[in-house]
This record gives sequence, structure tokens and C-alpha cells, in this order.
Amino acid sequence: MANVVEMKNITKVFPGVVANNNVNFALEKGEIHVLLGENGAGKTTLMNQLYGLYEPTSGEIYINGKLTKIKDPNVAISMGIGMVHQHFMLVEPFTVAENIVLGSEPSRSGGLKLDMDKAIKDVEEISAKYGLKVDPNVKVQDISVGMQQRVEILKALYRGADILILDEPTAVLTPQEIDELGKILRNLTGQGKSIILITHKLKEVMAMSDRVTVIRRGEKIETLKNENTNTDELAEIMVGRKVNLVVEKDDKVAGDVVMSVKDLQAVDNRGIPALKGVSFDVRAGEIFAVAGVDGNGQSELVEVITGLRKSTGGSITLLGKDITNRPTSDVIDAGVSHIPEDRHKRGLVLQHSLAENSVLGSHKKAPFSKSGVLDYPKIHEFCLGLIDEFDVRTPNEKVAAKSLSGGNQQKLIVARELSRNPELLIASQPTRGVDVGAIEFIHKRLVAERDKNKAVLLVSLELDEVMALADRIAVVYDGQIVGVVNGKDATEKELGIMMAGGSQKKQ
Amino acid sequence: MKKKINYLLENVKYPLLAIALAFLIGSIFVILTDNSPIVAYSALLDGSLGNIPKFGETLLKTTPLIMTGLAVAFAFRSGLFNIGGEGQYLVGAISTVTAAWVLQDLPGFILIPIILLAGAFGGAIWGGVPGFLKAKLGVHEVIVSIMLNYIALFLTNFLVRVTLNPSTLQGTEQKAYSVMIPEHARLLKFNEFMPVFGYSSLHVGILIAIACAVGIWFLLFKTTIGYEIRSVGHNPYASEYGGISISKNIILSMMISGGLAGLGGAMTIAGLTFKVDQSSGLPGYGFTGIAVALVGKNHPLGVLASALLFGIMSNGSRKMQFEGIPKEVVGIIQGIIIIFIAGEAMLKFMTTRKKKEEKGEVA
Amino acid sequence: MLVIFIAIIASALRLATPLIFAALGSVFTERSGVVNIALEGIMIMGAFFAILAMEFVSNPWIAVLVAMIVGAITALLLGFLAINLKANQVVAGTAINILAGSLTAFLLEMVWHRSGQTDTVANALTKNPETLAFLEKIPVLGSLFSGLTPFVYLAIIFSGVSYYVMYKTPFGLRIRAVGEHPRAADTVGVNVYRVRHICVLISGALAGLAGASLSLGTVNMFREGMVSGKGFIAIAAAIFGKWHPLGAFAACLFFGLTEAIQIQAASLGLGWIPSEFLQMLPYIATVLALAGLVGRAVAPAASGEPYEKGHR
Amino acid sequence: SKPAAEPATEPAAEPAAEATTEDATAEEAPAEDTAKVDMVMGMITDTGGLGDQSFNDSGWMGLERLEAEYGIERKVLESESADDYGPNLTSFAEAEVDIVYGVGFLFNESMAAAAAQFPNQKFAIIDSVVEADNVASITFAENEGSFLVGVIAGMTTETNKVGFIGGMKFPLIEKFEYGFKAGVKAANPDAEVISNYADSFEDAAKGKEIATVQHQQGADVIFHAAGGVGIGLIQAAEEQGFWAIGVDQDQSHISPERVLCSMIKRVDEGVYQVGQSVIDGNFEGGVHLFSIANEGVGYSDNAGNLTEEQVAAAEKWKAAIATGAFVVPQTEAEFNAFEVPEI
Ligand SMILES: Nc1ncnc2c1ncn2[C@@H]1O[C@H](COP(=O)(O)OP(=O)(O)OP(=O)(O)O)[C@@H](O)[C@H]1O
Ligand SMILES: Nc1ncnc2c1ncn2[C@@H]1O[C@H](COP(=O)(O)OP(=O)(O)OP(=O)(O)O)[C@@H](O)[C@H]1O
Ligand SMILES: [Mg+2]
Ligand SMILES: [Mg+2]
Repeated sequence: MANVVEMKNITKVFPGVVANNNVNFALEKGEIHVLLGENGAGKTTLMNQLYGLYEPTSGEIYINGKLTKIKDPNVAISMGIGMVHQHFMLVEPFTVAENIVLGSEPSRSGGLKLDMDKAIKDVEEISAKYGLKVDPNVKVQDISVGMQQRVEILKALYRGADILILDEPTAVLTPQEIDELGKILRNLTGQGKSIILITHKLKEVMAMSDRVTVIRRGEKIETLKNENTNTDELAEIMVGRKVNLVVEKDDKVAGDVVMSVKDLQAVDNRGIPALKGVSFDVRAGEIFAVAGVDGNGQSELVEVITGLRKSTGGSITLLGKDITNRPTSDVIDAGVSHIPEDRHKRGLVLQHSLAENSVLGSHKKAPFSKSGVLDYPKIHEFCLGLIDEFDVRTPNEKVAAKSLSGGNQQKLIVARELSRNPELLIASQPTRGVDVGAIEFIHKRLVAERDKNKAVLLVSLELDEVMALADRIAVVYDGQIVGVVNGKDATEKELGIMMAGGSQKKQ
Repeated sequence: MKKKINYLLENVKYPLLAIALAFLIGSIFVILTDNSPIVAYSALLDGSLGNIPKFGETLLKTTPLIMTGLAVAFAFRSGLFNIGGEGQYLVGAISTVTAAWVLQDLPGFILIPIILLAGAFGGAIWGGVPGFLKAKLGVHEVIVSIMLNYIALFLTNFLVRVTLNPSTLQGTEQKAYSVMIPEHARLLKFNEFMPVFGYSSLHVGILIAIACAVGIWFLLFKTTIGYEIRSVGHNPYASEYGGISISKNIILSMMISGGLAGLGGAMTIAGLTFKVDQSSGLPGYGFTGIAVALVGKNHPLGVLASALLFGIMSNGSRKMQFEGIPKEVVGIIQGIIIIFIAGEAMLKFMTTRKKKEEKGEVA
Repeated sequence: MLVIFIAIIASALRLATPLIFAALGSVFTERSGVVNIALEGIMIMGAFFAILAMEFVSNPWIAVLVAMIVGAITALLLGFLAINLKANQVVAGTAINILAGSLTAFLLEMVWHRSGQTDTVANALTKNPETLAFLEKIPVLGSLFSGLTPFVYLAIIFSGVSYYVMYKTPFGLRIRAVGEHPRAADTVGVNVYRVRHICVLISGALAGLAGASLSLGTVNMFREGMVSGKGFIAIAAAIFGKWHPLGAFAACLFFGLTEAIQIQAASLGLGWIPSEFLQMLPYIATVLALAGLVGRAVAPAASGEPYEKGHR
Repeated sequence: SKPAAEPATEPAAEPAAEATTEDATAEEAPAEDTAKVDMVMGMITDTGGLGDQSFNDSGWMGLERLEAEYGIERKVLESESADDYGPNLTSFAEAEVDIVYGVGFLFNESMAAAAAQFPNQKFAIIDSVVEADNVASITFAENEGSFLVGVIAGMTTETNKVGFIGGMKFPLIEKFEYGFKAGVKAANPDAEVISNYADSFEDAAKGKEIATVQHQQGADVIFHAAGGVGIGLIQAAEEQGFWAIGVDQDQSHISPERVLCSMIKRVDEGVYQVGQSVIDGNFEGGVHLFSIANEGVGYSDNAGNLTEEQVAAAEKWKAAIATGAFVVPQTEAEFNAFEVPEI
């Protein structure tokens, strides 16, 4: 088979970091090729060079056999390369159609008039052609993540991409959406497209791809054919050691109710009801999971509990104390810790040092402050302790949080939240976008909390995670709980049906 | 310790380079006026630092700039742009006069702190309004503070012309300025206890201003209030998540910011002018404060240095005018300095490239 | 009453005109993600160079063009600092404001050998253009048109054109994308730096025009202090109008109207109000309008943030 | 170079019609003929600065004459803000110049303080009175000059409406306003005066707007005491075809066809005379009032727009005021009580 892309001896140096070291990579026509590697291994960097966002420090790139200097995305686009970025590159207040045509707008009167009608028609056409369903007229800020993903793919296809790069496209998708994406991708290769996929999920790697290239610490380790490998081997190559992919967890009888949620109601940012009467209890010594497709009220549920959003009805009781609509600081004081779903938006003040971040939420308490004055020596000492205990990879505790990789940022957040020794730990997408090593670690800590007889509320879009960790699983659909099942008995199929709003299981 | 010195050097290296370059370019303008740059700049230095009284006058000019610079810097730290220093300064001034008139029977040691606090309080209210509207209604603080600048100006003019006019309060003829604050409400002058300050009108306000800078530094970087304000400035969502009230901190920070500017106005009244004039324009300290803050990198201690720089230029320009050099030249130099400091990246680029070239030569 | 009403409208339009140009300029830069606090300074430059140009040319329109070019060049400095050097945009703008005030005063001194003001120039643009003289014959409304200057018509036209550019052209889509999410624009091949530079240049030209409309369009001369805060009011108007060209236009008109009412206060029977309170009227009305009606103004998301390629 | 060498304004703002003999000699006297007086005289402007077309410029012209005639050296400090007044005064005093002028009544309190601090320094203040032996207070009867142009306005108006534009509502500016109103009343009891304040001495555009509005309200003669704001008035007069009356100096050069006449306030003369007394060694503190009686205020018509009849009337009132036949009002209260005397 012909190589549509060949990257030869690519080295990319950022100040102080060698992100890619002499990497060789080839993409064959019509294949789906996975790039696999831990956080910070250099996958995104490699692809950004292919797409012209960064220039390689050294090395050569051949497209369809021809040496090409890709100095900016325009060159990449003209070479038929399209990229769907790890963090979506969508302009939120724009409509779907506007986002798709941006940069290659159809126009009339010699470019003086934007032809929106044509744009909408074009979008409808390609959307039908590739089976990617979107509504061209709605604003991106109002659509689900799954649809945003499709918009991103359409953006690339609209520009005539034959080579598609997808950077962690599944991190935010539901199982069904992931399946669907798999089908879409196969459909695309069927139409002659070639695809590079970046993901951390080994199961997907096996299900979706033809070949896998593993990168570790900026260096290419191996390229394998799918049929010749398995998840355990991949994990080992990736991390450089054996990884235990199964969560070890003993049976345990749950204790008293820690948090009781009754008939909770709330609206979303647009004022549309997002929670329509949700009730459940979380007990000491159990992991209670809320599963469901993204956008069914999970985010709002967590926000209401933690005081970040006002409820419009119902009540929340924590250890017998009413905390409904209390300010966040009261909720924290009542013994709730919270690993937020979006670590950059909520979890960290990226410009602050790790030390300052390590006391966010407890900064007003002893021993970190006394009569309003912060005790920095104590804070630094405390942070160093967390870094040590949770193996946060960082030069020291004084660097800004933004200089850490996503996985390490997540570890710091987990460390901070657990260090408060909470009665209730709310963990929202705790392993989103982190590598297997870190996943293993975070999962162990969640189970340890449960084993310490604390209550854990886990909100996750990943069924694997939910099924591996949860003692009980509540499935939400359209702002309501459609059913609660025992973690041990749950099957992926059954949960999948409920997540789609399907029939309720035995009550 | 050495690290600290290095850090300091790293931070002052480029501003100093910027100043040097600006003076170099400024000399073109001096030459255009048929004057010698050497004469001009020695006049600038002599006029501002030539002897102790002159230095005193420089510090006098520096005092309000420290306050408005701190005001802007502080608000910036919480993610807010306080362009309303002008109005807050004015309201601070008029509040001081009002308080001094109403409470004139109090003894000085009580009256002086009270009138200064009144000024700070007035400024805090004036800064708090945009803070409140931003926090509660999401109204952009920039537009409200610009509007409040003018409202403060006209309100002050009205109060001076009618309510606080000596003709109203003391039965004299109508004046274009307010009543004077009583002798015992005035700040101590340096020359009253340190005769070396000679004719200089420098008053103890400069010490208060320095104390404010140190206090604000402490508040910002050593206390929970500062921690919260900086957090809100960098990431309001994360702050909210950490149990920090965004609206409380926006209001608080605008009030502190306004209070600083207001105290600046108060000290000018209590230490120098003792009255407020009817005026057709804004006093200018609020706007200069923006430049002061930004040149000082929004750091309270940086503000001290940058206010001094502005004070030197402003006071030194007197002597330059004596030498027949238009005061505009100083304005031009000020602008260029700020441009170079803003374009620090350019200077860094220029100097690092030079280093590389040097290395290349060695190799 | 009708006469007063028409007089107030004419007055409002005239007073609003310089603000409109500058506010449109602010809309362009803010929409592309650059805060242009230098409008004030650029207006001063425009006002001055329009008059200076009249020393050399006799056609006032060429002088207007010169003002726009000088405005654009001044803005180029801002663009260079803010976009290429990633300088703090407010600092850069403040520097330009300080520089512009001093530089024009300095040049005034060098050219006219005095301070304060230039000579007056002949054939300025302070009257209703002759080609539109027929408008003055319209009954009742005629008196409205007789008081308008060519700049007033230009301001109205430019508002419409700006709206069209911003919302109906591919370039406008790119401007708004660059201001909201520059990286997204970058990844689809939109040159973020170029779009921002163009917008900054446009805002400079418009602010230069605003300055010319003050000097050439009202008093045929340049005076120090003639801009006196109008650049800042224009920024406020752009925010008030939620960074929409027509919104900004309406906001400027609102400012003009309140000021016109204040001048006409006596004939409206408001003469008993102390003049200072009448002076405050436009500003108080704005704050109330913002608090009561307009409320939250969400700035373009990337406004004020330098964009760096190859960073996240 | 700037002020030190060049005249601050073109000599366009020519001396008043009733030019004094000194004026003539001032222009002729060649500097080298005169024995150079080794003196330095300093002037501090208010925040309006040089180029204000008003008292700052006028005061500077007074020093210019001293420079031309006696070869003294003149220096200027322009105040950036109101709190510069005190420090500017002290820095001149510290430099031991021979006299320091503070231009503007806002110098009042700071000059009193400086005069006490530097008892051996000679000071002079324009438009205000500071009671100290070392301060010459140069004041003007603006109401009297304004009265005369009021008379002319009252005779000129055909609509029986005239306008007044003030800079800011200062007592000083009100002296212009009520003097003017009294003059209008004296010449034309039926005429109404529309009065507006611009709250600025700079905003020419606003001046034009106010003038336009006053003209639309019927005013066909408008007087201003508003510095640069008045430039807008004169522009409006020229475009819309009504009369403007200038202030402080003869402003007919701006629009010879449309500036009817100007009210003259000879700050230059005040500065000159006090400076001369310093040179002659007979400087005296106290009030130096410049009024119609000593030609310190008046009116001028360099463009020749006044009719003989108007000039005759103005001269009649001028004589009456000079002899003290009646007192021209300078405040609202005095104006309200003002009865037009029989002359
Ligand atoms: N813009 C940049 N500036 C400096 N260093 C960078 C930059 N981008 C990436 N790096 C460095 O390059 C390394 C590789 O980063 P990259 O984003 O390619 O990792 P990745 O494999 O995509 O990780 P993840 O799975 O977390 O997305 C990082 O560890 C980081 O140190
Ligand atoms: N501007 C930058 N300067 C330096 N390093 C950077 C920069 N941007 C990213 N990096 C580095 O790139 C690496 C990967 O970052 P990235 O944001 O892709 O992490 P991630 O694990 O994918 O996180 P997330 O899941 O939040 O996307 C990190 O090591 C981070 O330190
Ligand atoms: Mg990545
Ligand atoms: Mg990632």
C-alpha cells in the first residue's frame, strides 16, 4: 500500500522539552492508524506539525510521496489534510454552518457577500453524504458534544480532506457515540480517506484501528498491526511497565446515608429545565455512580449539589443537614470534596502555583491561614507532601499549574480533594483524558475512599469506568433517573439501553 | 538572596533599557527645538533630584500617582480595569473637604485620620458602583467608570459652586473654589520637622502612600483576601468552585481600588491644596495611574518605582521649561518609555539576538 | 415645539458624528480581539493632521484622507505592539494616548510657532454639502438638513457599511471568529495576525476620520484639548452598543441626544436645573440605561488577549 | 525654540482700538538701543496654558513687551493640574526671579501661602486679590467692559434677542455675564439675553453647538467669555450669518466680517505695568485695578463693523462709567437691583 503520509526523523524541541525525538511515522492509504502514548508523550505535537501548527525543529514530511513544507494550516488544508483537535476548535456563538465554512466561505459578488444559503446547502449535502447528522442552523454553544464532534469532522471534510487527524475524539463521547464514530470512520476509509486517531483507550484501539504506533517520552517505540497485539501488550509498551487494567475491589456492605437528594430540579445555562426531579441516596462506604449520555443533567446535578448552581426545587441533605442552595464554601465546610469535570475551567487557577492551587477551597482554614493571613511555608510544605504522595510529576511546588500536563494536573486536583478527608467525594469525569497509568492510580484512590467508609459519588460518561468502580449505578436520561442497578449485576447492553432512555429495569 | 537579586535585576533590566532608549529618541525632539539634549536632560535631573527640596517636590508629585497607580494595579489583579480613577480621586477630594468642614471642631489628631478616611470612603463608594453593577448585573465596569468620572466632575463642580462654597458656608463673596480645610486638619509638612526640605511642600502623604503600597502588597500576596481576589482575577470559575464568591470579590476589589484613588485625592487636599477648585476637566491622575500601574507591572512595589519615574519626569519638566524646552517633549518621552516597556518583547528579542550573534562570533 | 425637536435632532447628529466614527473603530478592533484604548490619541492625531494637511492642499477631502492615513499609521504602532510583540494592549494604547497629545502639541509649536491652536482653514467641511442642498427644501425637515455636515452623512453610511462588513461578508465572519476563538480560526487557515492588523488599521482610519470630523467638520482648526475624552466616550458607546455597529451607532446617538437636550434645556423648560446636573445628564442616563435595560455585555471572548501561534 | 524665543501668539491680537502710546514704542523700540535690564520675570499659567486665546496669552504678551523694551528675560511654567500652582510658585521663588506672576484667580490661596513663605520675593496675581505686601493684585473691571459691548449688542440686535456663552460658572465669568446683561438692558430694555455655560474653556465644538442653538432661538448677537469655546461661536457666526462679540483681545482677525467688536481686558497692560514698576524699583503690593477709568478694560473694533451711532453710544456710557456716574453690576443680585441710569 502507498503511504499517504510519511514523517521522517521528526524532532520538535520546545524550550526545555524535546517533545518529539527523531520520530518516524507512516500512514497508509485507507487505513485507520492509532497513535498511542501517555500524557505528554508527544502525540499532539507530532500531529500539529503535520497540520502546520508547529514547524518541526528538524525532519521531513512527505505527503503522497512528495516532500512538503507545511508552514501553516493553509498548506495542510490544500494538501488534503484535516484535523479534529483534542480541544474542539469551534466558535461557540457561531452556528454549525458558520463554523464549518469559516476560512473557506462561499461568497457572491466577488467575495463581498457571504453566501449563507449556499453554506447551509453545502453542509446539508456533505452531512448526508458521510452520514454525519448535524443541524446547520443552531449555534454550537447549544449542541451536544457528540454533535460538536461531528461538526469538527465535517469541517475537515468540507475542505476536501483525504487525510483526517482526530486527536482524542472519544474522550468526551458516550459508548453509543463511540460506536457510531467507529462506523463513521470505517465509512470514511471506505470512501478512500486515511485516518490518524489519537486515543488513550486501548479497547477502542483494538476495535477501531488497523495499525498502532506507540510513542513514549517523545520517541517512537513500535508500530504494530492490530491483529498481532492485545490491550495488555499495548499498555505495557506505552507505559514501559506492566499495568493492571482491572480495578481490584472487595465486596462491602454500605453504611448510613451520607447524602440524600430529593426531587431536585434545576435549569441549565439557557434556562431550560435540566433536572426534572432527581432523587437518590449515597451511603457511606459505597461508590454511587451516575451514568448517562453527556448533556442529560449530570453537570447540572453536580453543580447544584456543590452550590455552583441554584436549584429550582427539591432538597439536598448531607449528614442530616440541609445544604440546598447553600454557597459553595458552606458545602465544602460540610465535608464535600469535588473533582470537577473540567479541570481547566473549574479545577485550577492555571496561573497560580501548585502550592496555591493545593489549598483552593481550604485557603481560609487552619493551618493554611490564621486571621486572614496565609501561612505560605505551611502551604508549600503541604503541597510538597501531596506531590510526593500522589506522584505529581513537577519540578517543584512553585511552578504555575499551567505548566503541568493534563494528567498531572488531574492528580494534583485529586490529591487536594482527598486531602480534605471528605465525608462525600464527588468525582466528575475523574479520568477524562489521562493516561492508563494515571487512571489506574486515580481508580485505586477512589476505591480506597470507599474502603475508608466514605461516600463517593462518581459521575462518568465512560461505562467501563462506571462498571469497574460502582457499587450502585444510576442512569440519567433527560434530567431524570431512569433506573438504579447494582454495579455487580450491570451489563453494558442493559445500561446502554437505559442511557438511550429505554425501558426501566426491575425497580 | 542571590536569586532574589537576580530576579530583581531581570525585572528592572528592560525598564531601564526602555528608559534609556526613550531618552535617546527624545533627544531628537529636543534638538528639533534648537536645544541641547545634554542641557535638557541635566535640567530634568537637576530639576527633580538636584537637591533635597527639589527631590521633595518630586516626591510630592509622586504621591497621588502612587495612589492612583495602586488603584489601577489592584483592580487589574482581580481581572478588572478601573479606568475610573479620575472620578474616585475627585470624590475622595470633595469628601475630604466636606468631612473637614462638618467635623472642624474635632482636634487634629482625630480629624486628620477621619478626613483621610472620608476621602478613601468616598472613593470606595465611587469605585464600588461599577463593581456592584458588574457583579450583580454584568454591566461592563469600563463604561460605568468612564461615566462616573464625568458625573464626579460635575457633581464636584456643583458642590464647590453651591454647597461647599465659602459664600454659602462662610458668607464671603462667591468663590470658584470650596472652603479651605482648617489649619489643624492639614497634613504635616516635611519642612516643619526636617528643615533640609526647605521650600518643598512635601507632606507626610508620601509616607502614607508608601505604607499603602506595602499594605497592598501584603494584602494581595499574603492574605486570604488577596488570594481570593487574585484567583477571581485569573479564573472566576475555579474561584467559585473553591468557595470564593465572585461578586463579593469584584465589589470588594473595586471598592479597595476606588478607596486608594480616593485617598490619593484626600491627601492632595489635606496636604497641599486644602480646597477643591471648580474645574472644566478631569484631574488626570486616574489616567496617568493606568500607565503607572502597567509600567510597574501591576505589582504594588513596582508601582512605587514607576510612580517615582513619572514624578521625576513631571517635576523635572519644570526646570526643562525654564531652559526653554517645551513640556511636550517630556510627554513624548513618557509615551516612548511606555511603548518600549510595553514592547518589552522587542527589547528582549533585540538583546538576545545580540547575545547569539556574539556567541556566533566567538565560535 | 417641532422646531425645537428638529433642532435637537440636528444637534444630536452633529454631536454624535465624531463619536460614531470612533465607536465603529472600537467595534472593529474589539471584535477581532484587540482592545483599542488609543482611540483618544488617534483622534487627536487625525484632528491635527487634517488641519496640517490643509496647509498643503486645498481640497478638504484630501485632508480627510490624510487624517485617516495618519490614524491608520498610528494604529499600526498599536498593532505592532499588541499583535506582534504581544504587549499588553491597554499599556500600548495608553502610551499612544500620552504620545499623541504631546506630539501634536509639539508639532503645533513647530509649525505654527505657538501653542493652543492652529490657524483656521478655509473651505472646511462644516456645511451641508451643496449636492444635498435640495434636502433643505423639504418642508419642516429642511431645517434639519441645513444644519448637517458631510461628516454626518458619512457617519450614517459608515455605520451601515460596517454592519454589512461585519455580518454579511466572509471577512466579517473571520473577524468575529478571530475575536471569539483565534485558535479555531487559525486551524482553519484564517491568518489571525492579518485579520487583527486589518481591523486595527480600520479602527485607526476611522478614529482619524473622527478627529478630522472634529477639526475640519466643526471649527476649521485644531485646538489642543478639542478631543477631551471623546475617544473614551466612544469606547463606552461601543460597549453600550454591545460591539454591534448599529448598536454603537445608536449608543452614540443617545449620547448626542442627551447632550443636545442639555444645551436646549432652557427652551425645554429645564432651565431651573443647575447646569452641572444638566451636564451630568448624558452620563447618568447611560448608567441607568445600562443597569436597567441593557445589562450584561459579553465581550468577544478573546478580546484583549494576545494570540500566540503554537501555544495553547 | 518655543516660548522663550517666539511670540506666543501672532500679533494678530492687536492692541485695543484706543492703543496707548506705549504700544507704539513697544513695536519700534529696538532691543539693542535700550540698556539691557538684567532681570528675570516668571509667569505661571493656569491649567489652560499658553495658547488659550485668553488671559494666559495676554499675560505672556505683557512680558513680551517688557522683554522687547527692557531686555528682561521671561520664563513660563505651564501648570498641568490645579495642585501644581503651589509647587510652581515655589520653584520660581526658589530660583529667585525678580517677580512671579500667577495668571488666574485660582492661584489665590497658593499665592498667599507662597508670599508668606518667601517674604522677599515679589509676586503678582491676575484677577484676584491677595493681601500681602509682596503681592501685586492685578484685577479688572470686566463688568464695565462687558457693559459697553452689551450696549452695542442691544443696539445691534434686530430680533431683540442676544446670547451670552460663559466658560464655567465662576464668579469671574459672571462679572462678564451681568455686566453684559446690564449693558443690553441699558441700550434696549426689550431685548432678552439667552445665557449658556459650556462648562469648558476648551471645547470649541460645544461652543459652536451652543451658538447654533442660541441662534436658532433667535439670538442674532452673541458674546462669549469662554476662551477656546468662543472659537466655536465665531465659526458659527461666520457660517450662519450673525454677529459674534469677542473677548479679552480683539478677535476680529478670526472673522473680520462676523466679529462685531470685542470686549477688551488688558491683562498684558497689567502685567506690563507691574513689571515696569519692578524695573523702576517702585514695586508696590496691593490692588492694581484696571477699569474703564484707566483704560484697562474697554471695547475694540479693529474691523470697523460698528456704526457711528453705536460708537457714540458706547463712548457716552464709557465716559459715564469712567467718571463714576454709576456702578456696573457684577453679580446676579446686583443686576436684579440695577436700574438703568439717565445719562
Ligand atoms: N506549545 C508548547 N510549548 C512548550 N512545550 C510544549 C508545547 N506543546 C507541547 N509541549 C511539550 O511537548 C510534550 C508533548 O506534548 P503533547 O501535547 O504532544 O503530548 P500528548 O502526547 O499529546 O499528550 P496528551 O495525551 O496529554 O494529549 C509535552 O510534555 C510538553 O512538555
Ligand atoms: N503553552 C505551553 N507551554 C508549555 N507547555 C505546554 C503548553 N501547552 C501545553 N503544554 C504541555 O503539553 C502537554 C500536554 O498538554 P495537554 O493540554 O495536551 O495535556 P492533556 O493531558 O491532553 O490535558 P487535557 O486533557 O486537559 O487536554 C503538557 O505536558 C503541558 O505541560
Ligand atoms: Mg494531546
Ligand atoms: Mg489530552
